[in-house]
Amino acid sequence: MQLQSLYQEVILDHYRNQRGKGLRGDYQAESHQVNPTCGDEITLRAHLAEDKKTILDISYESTGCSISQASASVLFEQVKGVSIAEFEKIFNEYHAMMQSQGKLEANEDLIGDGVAFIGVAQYPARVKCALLAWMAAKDAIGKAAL
Amino acid sequence: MQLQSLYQEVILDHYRNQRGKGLRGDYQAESHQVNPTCGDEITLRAHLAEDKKTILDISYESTGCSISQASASVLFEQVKGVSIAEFEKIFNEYHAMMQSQGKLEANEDLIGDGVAFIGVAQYPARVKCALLAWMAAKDAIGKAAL
Amino acid sequence: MTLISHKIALDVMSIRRDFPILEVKMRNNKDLVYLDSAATSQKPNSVLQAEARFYEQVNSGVHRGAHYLAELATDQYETARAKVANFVGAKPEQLVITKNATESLNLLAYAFATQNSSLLLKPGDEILVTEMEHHANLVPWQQVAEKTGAKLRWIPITPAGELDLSNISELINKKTKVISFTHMSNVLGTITPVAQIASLAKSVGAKVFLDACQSVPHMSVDFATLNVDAIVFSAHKMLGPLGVGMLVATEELLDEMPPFLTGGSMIEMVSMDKSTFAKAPKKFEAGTPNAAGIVATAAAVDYLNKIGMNNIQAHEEHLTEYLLAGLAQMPGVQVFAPNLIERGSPVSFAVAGVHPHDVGQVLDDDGIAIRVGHHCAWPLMKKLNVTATSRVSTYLYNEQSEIDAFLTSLERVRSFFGVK
Amino acid sequence: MTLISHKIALDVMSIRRDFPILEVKMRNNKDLVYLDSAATSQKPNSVLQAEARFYEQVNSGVHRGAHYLAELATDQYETARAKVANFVGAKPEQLVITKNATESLNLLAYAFATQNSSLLLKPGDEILVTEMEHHANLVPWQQVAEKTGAKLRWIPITPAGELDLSNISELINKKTKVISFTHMSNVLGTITPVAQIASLAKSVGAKVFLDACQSVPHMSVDFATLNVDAIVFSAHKMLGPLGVGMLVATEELLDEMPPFLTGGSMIEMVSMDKSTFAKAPKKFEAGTPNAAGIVATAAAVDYLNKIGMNNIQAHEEHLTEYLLAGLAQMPGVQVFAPNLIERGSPVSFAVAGVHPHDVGQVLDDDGIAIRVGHHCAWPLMKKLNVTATSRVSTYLYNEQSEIDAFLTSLERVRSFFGVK
Ligand SMILES: Cc1ncc(COP(=O)(O)O)c(C=O)c1O
Ligand SMILES: Cc1ncc(COP(=O)(O)O)c(C=O)c1O
Repeated sequence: MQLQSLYQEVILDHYRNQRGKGLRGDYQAESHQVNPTCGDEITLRAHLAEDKKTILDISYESTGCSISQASASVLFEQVKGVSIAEFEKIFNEYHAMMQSQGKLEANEDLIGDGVAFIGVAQYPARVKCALLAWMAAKDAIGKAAL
Repeated sequence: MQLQSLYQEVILDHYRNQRGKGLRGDYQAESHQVNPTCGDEITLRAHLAEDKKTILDISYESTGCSISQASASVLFEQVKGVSIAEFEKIFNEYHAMMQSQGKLEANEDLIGDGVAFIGVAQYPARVKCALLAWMAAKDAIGKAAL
Repeated sequence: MTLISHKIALDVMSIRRDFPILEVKMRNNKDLVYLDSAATSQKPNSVLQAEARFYEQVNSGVHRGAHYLAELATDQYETARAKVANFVGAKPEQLVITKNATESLNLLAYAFATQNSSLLLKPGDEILVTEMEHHANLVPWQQVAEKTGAKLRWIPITPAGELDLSNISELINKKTKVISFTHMSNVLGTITPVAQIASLAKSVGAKVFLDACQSVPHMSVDFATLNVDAIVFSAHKMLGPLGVGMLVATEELLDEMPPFLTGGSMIEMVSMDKSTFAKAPKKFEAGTPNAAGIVATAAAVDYLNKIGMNNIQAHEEHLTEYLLAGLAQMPGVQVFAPNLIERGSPVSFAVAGVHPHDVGQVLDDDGIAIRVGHHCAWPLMKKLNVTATSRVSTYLYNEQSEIDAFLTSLERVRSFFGVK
Repeated sequence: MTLISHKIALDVMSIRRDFPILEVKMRNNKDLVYLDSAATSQKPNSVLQAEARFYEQVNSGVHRGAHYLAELATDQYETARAKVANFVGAKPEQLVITKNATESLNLLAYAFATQNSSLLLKPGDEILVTEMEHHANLVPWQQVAEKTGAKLRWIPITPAGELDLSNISELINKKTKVISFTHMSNVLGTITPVAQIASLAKSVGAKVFLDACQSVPHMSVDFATLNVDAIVFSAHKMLGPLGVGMLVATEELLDEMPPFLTGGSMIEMVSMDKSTFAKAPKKFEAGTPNAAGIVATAAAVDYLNKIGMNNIQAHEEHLTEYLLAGLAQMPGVQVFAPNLIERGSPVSFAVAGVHPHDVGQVLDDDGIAIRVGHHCAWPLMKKLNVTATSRVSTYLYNEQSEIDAFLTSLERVRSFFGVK
């Protein structure tokens, strides 16, 4: 059944228990992203180490559907504590999977629970939901690293 | 054959020998009309009697196709010397025939050789040609009678 | 589930046979239940055939050629214009053909923001819209305000989603130059009090424009008696093709408005440094027109006339009543609906604890197409305190059993996401 | 009458079977000889079917809905955009879909005449066009000049109908901000020296726009190597449907241009007093788009690609050569033609003593559709010292025997009106 492949248990779990949610005071840059088709929003903060090489924290506040909420939670789990170089790899892997129309199996070592979003990639209208937080992260981390 | 019913001999004759052509100095009002689809033009002058009730002369200069040229010539013949009230009747008769898609037989006593234009009324794209001079006359006479 | 017994005025079964898309299978081979007609309607065969026939039999340059095909094409174009104009109680000369209602609204707005226009607004002038406008009837006026220094004001809405007219005599005042508002909300189905607003507008000399995108397809609209200066609507929401919009306006207004798009067919004379323009409606129809599109729109009008606008409206009223009753029995569902007896078919709602996107996804899995999102009415969403809603909208081809299917699927939404 | 022997590159007989209108009978039951493709082309079955199939299988709100139909429709819309962009050597993001080339040109022109635009012209700036522009590429620039105080200048043409470049280094100078000119004259078939003008334009920092309405349908055009900032063309002249125009532009230009039509689908965020806008191309596609139209345009591109643009061009070159040779032998006929080896298929001429309207009428009586009039190029007519011309224009479905039929009928014109 397609619906279960879209809404995998992992996704619903992240949706119900969002990891890392809430805006925290320590950060160097913030990004605000909107999905213009549905009005969903996220504000996301990137907190880097002093050498600007490691992501100490990602904090965020968001409203949106299960997919966008869950993907923010997964993002937090995968990205907190990694280097920026590592983040690029993770981001690219996740992004490529989301653009693949569900054809590209992604590397779980890189994106963790993110692999559960492969079903979402088969629904073009929902891809934006699954990318909203990730785009915000890319933007905020990019600005913080300047 | 349809072509002959469009280009009746009377029309071709008026086209080759245009009656009353040329702009004459005596006039009270002038009208300039253009057919925006083909660029044909006419400048037409109305010369009324002092009581503003009789059309003493219609003079005109024009470039255009056989239909527009011939219709100016017929207009001159029918309208020179008549009263404005009579002109209204003639105009309305000719105009109604041209709008009838060739269905309305017009009164020859009123529009003279104008009846030959009934074939033109079957060609919507040419109706404008057959009306150009007549619209100019209506405009110029209207202004002259003010 | 039969909540209301009602004699259906339309032979929906036979209507459905005219719409080939209703046979198409959705995901999982489910039947299509199309409940998104407020976004765009489906098209009957007669409309598709009219469009194809134009290309197969008469296609050529309208209003430019003098040959036989051009004559036939021009005749079909103008006959179609007359038919569509007549459908809304207007004269052919009052109907400008555009590409969609959005272009029609921009064409109107342009007249108030361009130099050399007698309608140009100045600082201090006021433009009045409402809080429930579609972006198409809001953003162009924001642009006019920005360009001219005029002030954009709006009629607020009540919590129930009706226009709040408590302050209307202040909102419509001597500075008001334009009032542009929706005839029927595409989100809530609210029908607005046109007569009242139009007469107040006339008393202060303001121009009044009606966004009739949702009304013209679903009820009988008569421009001649509406007492407004212009209405706009789109063919694609009334069984017609994409790519055709309408602006119907009084001759006085059309005369006063400057041309918008310029180029071929809208001119009187052109020289290198100067041009003069044709009379309306041609003045506003620059370039090669979508003649096949308006001919197909006329076929849509024929279809609607054959069924009868009053029958269509009665049918939708029944479906809407049935739908509202069904939703009222559903726990955790909040309906955003005006307290009006006469209302349109769009119905917006929220399911507590489930985002509209997720609502729509489950319904979609059952072959049911509804619209989720802000419906191009973002300010209204803010007012309703949501980011988005789910919306059901019906048309002449919908059956009561489709509402049942929708309600059943909505129960699945709640169980799928485990909300009570 | 066989003046030139030539191996025809196309299987015209089989191409003709794809175009249903070519079977239609004209006045007096005559066969149709369609020689007016520069006005609008005829459409093959595959294009009509693509348009109908959209409505029968996927019709729904593009880029707005989240349900299955909307997903399919959006996918078809964007796939079609990519295909059409690719056809002219552009990227999908560089293609803005409009209703016709006229709208595309107005959209470009608007950017130079609106406040808050970084491209806004000021008094003293210069806009350069040519004396042989279609009204669509002249009147919008006149409007820009009138609104901004910029000066409209033009490249004159030689008596033979080519661009007169003798003064070009003065015409293109530091004040020149926009150069907009035709790639191929719709009246004379003249192909203009794009590379030369574009490189002069770039040297002074002017933006260069090409009206490719007549070139894109008839020859291979590659935006990537043209060295211009934008090109415009219309689907209906390239076997596609009415109601679809294209603007192809560099991303830098699109980014710099302000939105033109505003409303739904082109926004990023909207509140009552302020809106922000999406990125191009969506920024320029307000309202419900003509998705069926662009999908049908993609089918037209498929058809053209299948035949091959080079083959089409070679075929038209042959027909044009044959036509010009025939006209040269006809007493009392004056051809308005550039002295160019590479030229397009529109051929204008005059018959001494017979007005073009009358020429066209006799031809029409024989089933032959040509265009008579000013061809929306009034200033060019003045330059040629005529009020109008007669124009023949061919396309891939025309046969040599149709040129013969035309020439025979032209003899009848002369005998009918008794000119020698
Ligand atoms: C050279 C040229 N430019 C512009 C146009 C305008 O195209 P459209 O009428 O499709 O907007 C045409 C055709 O009419 C043309 O031939
Ligand atoms: C109320 C209302 N106004 C305007 C529009 C815009 O119509 P279109 O997108 O056809 O231009 C719509 C539909 O999208 C609508 O529902």
